[in-house]
Amino acid sequence: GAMTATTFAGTAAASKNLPPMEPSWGRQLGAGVVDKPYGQPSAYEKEVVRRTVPWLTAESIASISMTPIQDLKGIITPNGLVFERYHAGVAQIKPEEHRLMIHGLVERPIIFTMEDLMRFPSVSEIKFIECPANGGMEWKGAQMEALQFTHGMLSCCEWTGVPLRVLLEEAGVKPEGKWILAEGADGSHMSRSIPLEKALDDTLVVYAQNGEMLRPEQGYPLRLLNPGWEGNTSIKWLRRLEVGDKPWYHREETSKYTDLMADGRARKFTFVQETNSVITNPCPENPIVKSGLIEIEGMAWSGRGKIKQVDISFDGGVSWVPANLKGLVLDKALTRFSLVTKWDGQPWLLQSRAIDETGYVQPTLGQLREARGTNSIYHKNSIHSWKVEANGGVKNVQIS
Amino acid sequence: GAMTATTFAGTAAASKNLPPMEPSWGRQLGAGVVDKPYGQPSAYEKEVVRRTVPWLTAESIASISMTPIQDLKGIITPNGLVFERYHAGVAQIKPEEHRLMIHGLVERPIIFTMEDLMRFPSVSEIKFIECPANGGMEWKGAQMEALQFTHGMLSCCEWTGVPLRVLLEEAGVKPEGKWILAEGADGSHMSRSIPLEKALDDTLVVYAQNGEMLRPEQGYPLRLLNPGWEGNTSIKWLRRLEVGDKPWYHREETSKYTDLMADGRARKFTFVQETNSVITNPCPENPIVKSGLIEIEGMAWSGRGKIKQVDISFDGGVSWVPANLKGLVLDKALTRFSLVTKWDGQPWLLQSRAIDETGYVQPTLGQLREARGTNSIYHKNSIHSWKVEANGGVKNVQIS
Amino acid sequence: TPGMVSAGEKYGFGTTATAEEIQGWDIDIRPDGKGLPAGEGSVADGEELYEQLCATCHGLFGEGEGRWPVLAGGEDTLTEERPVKTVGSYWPYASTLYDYIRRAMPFTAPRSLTDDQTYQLSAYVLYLNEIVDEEFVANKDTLAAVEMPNQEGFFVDPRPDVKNNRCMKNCADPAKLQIVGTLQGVTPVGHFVEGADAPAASHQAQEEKERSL
Amino acid sequence: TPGMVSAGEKYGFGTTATAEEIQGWDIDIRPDGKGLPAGEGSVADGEELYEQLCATCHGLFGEGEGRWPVLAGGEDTLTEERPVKTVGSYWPYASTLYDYIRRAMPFTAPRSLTDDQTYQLSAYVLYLNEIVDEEFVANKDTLAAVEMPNQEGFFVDPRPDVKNNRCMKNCADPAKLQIVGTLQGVTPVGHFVEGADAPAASHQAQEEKERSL
Ligand code: HEC
Ligand code: HEC
Ligand SMILES: [Ca+2]
Ligand SMILES: [Ca+2]
Ligand SMILES: [Ca+2]
Ligand SMILES: [Ca+2]
Ligand SMILES: [Ca+2]
Ligand SMILES: [Ca+2]
Ligand SMILES: [Co+2]
Ligand SMILES: [Co+2]
Repeated sequence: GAMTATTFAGTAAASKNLPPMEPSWGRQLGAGVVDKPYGQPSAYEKEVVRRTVPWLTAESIASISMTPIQDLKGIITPNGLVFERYHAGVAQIKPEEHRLMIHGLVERPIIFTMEDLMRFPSVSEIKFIECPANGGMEWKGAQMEALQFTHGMLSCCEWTGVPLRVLLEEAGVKPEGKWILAEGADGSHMSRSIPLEKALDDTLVVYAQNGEMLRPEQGYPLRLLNPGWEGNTSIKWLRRLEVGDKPWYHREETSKYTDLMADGRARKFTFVQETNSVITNPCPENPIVKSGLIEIEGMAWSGRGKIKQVDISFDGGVSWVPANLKGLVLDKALTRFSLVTKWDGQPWLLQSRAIDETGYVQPTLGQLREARGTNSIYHKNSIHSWKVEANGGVKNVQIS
Repeated sequence: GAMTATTFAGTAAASKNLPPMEPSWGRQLGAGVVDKPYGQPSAYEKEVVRRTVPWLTAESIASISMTPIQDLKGIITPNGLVFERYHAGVAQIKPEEHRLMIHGLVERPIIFTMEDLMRFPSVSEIKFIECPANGGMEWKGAQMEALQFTHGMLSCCEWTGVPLRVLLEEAGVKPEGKWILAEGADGSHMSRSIPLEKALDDTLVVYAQNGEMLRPEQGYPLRLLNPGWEGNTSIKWLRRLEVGDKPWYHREETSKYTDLMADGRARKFTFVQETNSVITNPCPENPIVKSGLIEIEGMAWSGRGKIKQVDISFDGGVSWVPANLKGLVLDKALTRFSLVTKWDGQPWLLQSRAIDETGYVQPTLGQLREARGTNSIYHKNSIHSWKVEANGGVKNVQIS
Repeated sequence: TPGMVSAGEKYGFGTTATAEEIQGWDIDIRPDGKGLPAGEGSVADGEELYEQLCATCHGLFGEGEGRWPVLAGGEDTLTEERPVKTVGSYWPYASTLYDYIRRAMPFTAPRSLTDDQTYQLSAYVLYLNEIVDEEFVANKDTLAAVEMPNQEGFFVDPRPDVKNNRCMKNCADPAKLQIVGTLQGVTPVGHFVEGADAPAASHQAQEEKERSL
Repeated sequence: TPGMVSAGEKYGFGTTATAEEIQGWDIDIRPDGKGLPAGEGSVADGEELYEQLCATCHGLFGEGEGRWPVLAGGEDTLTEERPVKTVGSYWPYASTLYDYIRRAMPFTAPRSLTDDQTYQLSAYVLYLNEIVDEEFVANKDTLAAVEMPNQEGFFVDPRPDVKNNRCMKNCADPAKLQIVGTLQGVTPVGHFVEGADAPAASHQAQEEKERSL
């Protein structure tokens, strides 16, 4: 939880704010309504922020930050904490001057204003977005000492927009049209080729997240959303969609976001974020502070559909017990799992293993390495291990 | 939508940022990651804020503000925009020094720290919270010229916490226990009597909203949540729960939050927020800007369960057509409805009418007034009417 | 075995509250007098204290200054177009007065009054409402015994009380629809209506134009 | 009737894009040369421009300054423990180079190059990678005709490629489990580990300790 790392006892014992005393906040008035027309988290939650690992990139403008998933509850990521990935920093776009152009192999090329797009019937869907590099620093060995860095390139919001299918019908895709190039308006003009099949299936063109307009960090005023696919395909600050008969093989689908195998050949168009899961309590940031009953909790997700089952191992994968799914179990959304048990100082090798509705079982790291080597950077969705020590501390380890 | 009231055309036509030009934001770099460790909305969304109606209260510390529901999409209200209701302003509570005491008719009175509470298995549920005074300014006549003021005392979040049932089992309620007094830690020490039946049914003690810890405005670090019940029963800054054999008849359940009928007698313990709905597009803040196809959209909610159906009338209630529910349809949560139709300048008298899973049909204002007079202040859940004028402008009207 | 927790087992989180801890926070009062502390307060002492601590907002006679709450008067207005709901005209129990003053007043300094002061102020507000006479001394017995004028005025919520039908066609006579427009200029709409602005939402504009609440 | 919209009817929102509007934004290039503009650029001109605009970050020889991307070299490293993936060693198509420089480089001034300049720089980066010789002049025909060393190095995603079973008991030999701990001091954990702090996450610490990526 957000506050587990802080020591409560010390300060509290001496405090005038504990029963039977009347706390200071009960003896005074606070700020009135619209003191903050747009509200902020409590000053006591300053540690719940996005963080980056500086050495991952040359600098912060083409870089990534991670969501503090160790502090989050439920399945919604609040907008202020959604992870960031930029190739040219955050574009600051005037919404009145933003345009989406659809052209190429279409009957009628169209330019939409934001007002035009917001006139279409909207849909709202809760979907995760994950960077395919999530966990990628760990192909060769465990090197991230915190959950925020092992799994934090991951967020889940309620997104609102228009199915891309509707916009494509409006333009009229010609029979030769098979791929779509999506392009951003930021300085990187990030571009990805999307198969028409996906575009006609569940791709959305979205302008809102968690009820309000997109945050600048997430592509304000418009982005693509390819549910369940690697986050970089969900082009932010979306300005152009060109329909073509072949993929474009641009830099982000050749130089990057291809997966190098041990034999030196590379996989291309590795779109799907496969079934994954991680235990969020306990974790390095949330050590076990007291013996007794404990809820082992975590999140699971699959780019192929709904989570069907999550199992937990306490002994490094020798034996497994089924966990319970709790709350909403939605297609391509974070799903919470939970198992109440007892801890009395015994060391644990904690793992979670998710299974999705296609029957796919989250693999071991050994299985992934065997199939792909250790150079593929992306799509490391293997079972993750936490070592719980006798003092309740939790360490990131790899088990083989 | 968030931007419909702004004029796009003027500025845009002369701009260097439109195709075929390369917009300025495509020629430069933006801020890098963790430039804002906790993000903010775009500067272009300044108008999407909570607002109050100053004359409703003597001053802002015991007052209310409204959520800009005219600008929101989907069913989640972002935390920064959740409506506010204070009786002594926003308490600023140190979470380490906050305590929840459960006592009275229990086997073992307990004091919980936040850390204690967060050790219990958590549940996360998407539920609306509504002030029973929502729309209450309109019992005698239409006087609010904007959706934010007619229906904005309403929000919907994913809440995380512990079922109150679990905490009560921990303390062991004695057989005589029938009611619970919930009390806040703020300067008003807001208190309400809750029947044990509700407490054992679906009441939660929550510490998080939309993934992160509660906002100070919503009771940080702890609040009660009585799903579907009037918002004031969901005591914020919750510090005490006393189990008793009778209700307490405190100020907020006698002087306030009782409903005065035409005969001078008053209803007490009017907890449930009955089925309600309102059209959010178009509305006074979102006039129709162009002829052609339009999605009539809105939100419906019921304190008794799920929304089953919403109908729309274009002629002031003479005839009705079924709308479609869209997105998630959850128990005691906002539910979106939608109907695509055409507008070519004809005047409309737009209404929406929700029906919940109990079969309850949202009543007309006439029916409510006939049953209750016009002095009851609270629980005005009648069918709402918007007059769409030939120029697309939308006015709040009452039809009888 | 991990994952196996016996049903009905308690979590055992939290610490047992001591009698002393409970007593400091157990401030609530019930109509039957439960919760009323020892001590007492007279109308006369209450008058002095009220004028010192309360009158600036609630008025010398409980009539309310500006928009601050009215504490007295309003008898027989509950069926009128603008009911005046006060301690005297509306509140069912005197215990609520002690409870509320103790937990929330004076507004700017909640929980600052002694038990005796709270008795004094309760006595005086009752006196302002002509519910007790000037000799009245409030204590846990006398206050619990006070009968309020509107004690019988409340009944349990009977909702659902209105039954609408899901009529789809010819639900009303279009010729007979009465359409009443919005009272304009009382809500702040400057953020989307050109020309309209905040002044329209000021207390002054409201006093001239307000229809209800 | 309201609520009745014929199936397949178009919304008609938005305006038809003109050829001129499209042309300004249609910046993408494909491997078959589609999208390449008129104009040309030589290796020699490219060298001068590269040294002016690119070398500060990517190095005089494309070797990359500091942590900025390496643009040349890395031949035959794709099976090594630390593959060096560059234009020469990894990229399958030369068109991607023109496309990417045009849309994103130079980093601090994207979209500032002319078509000819982009040809010059594409030619030069290919030359740095020994894919073309110093006489090479890039234009829409010559660039599309360049064959890249690793053109055949890519194949379509075959996932799901790994099949785990839902084993519940005796899934491994507990005696043979190998547990490898975290490389410490390379991630910033100062926000929850006492004593640990940001320096551990600096580029310098990383250079000494980093294992991968
Ligand atoms: C600075 C202004 C102020 C002062 C001084 C003040 N009050 Fe109040 N009083 C209020 C406000 C504001 C409310 C309503 C608070 C709310 O609704 O949350 C209120 C409410 C009340 C009510 C409930 C009224 C009703 O009808 O529900 C009582 C009783 C009361 N005050 C008594 C007192 C007493 C006794 C004192 C002096 C010890 C006092 N007040 C001092 C502002 C004040
Ligand atoms: C201020 C530093 C800087 C300058 C100057 C610069 N670049 Fe880059 N370049 C970068 C960064 C940073 C990236 C990676 C961006 C990303 O991943 O989002 C990059 C990426 C590239 C790539 C892709 C490398 C790969 O393997 O994917 C090429 C090609 C390139 N630059 C060419 C150029 C050329 C040509 C110029 C001069 C016109 C230039 N760059 C000037 C910083 C710079
Ligand atoms: Ca923490
Ligand atoms: Ca607006
Ligand atoms: Ca009590
Ligand atoms: Ca009098
Ligand atoms: Ca093109
Ligand atoms: Ca060379
Ligand atoms: Co991939
Ligand atoms: Co009520």
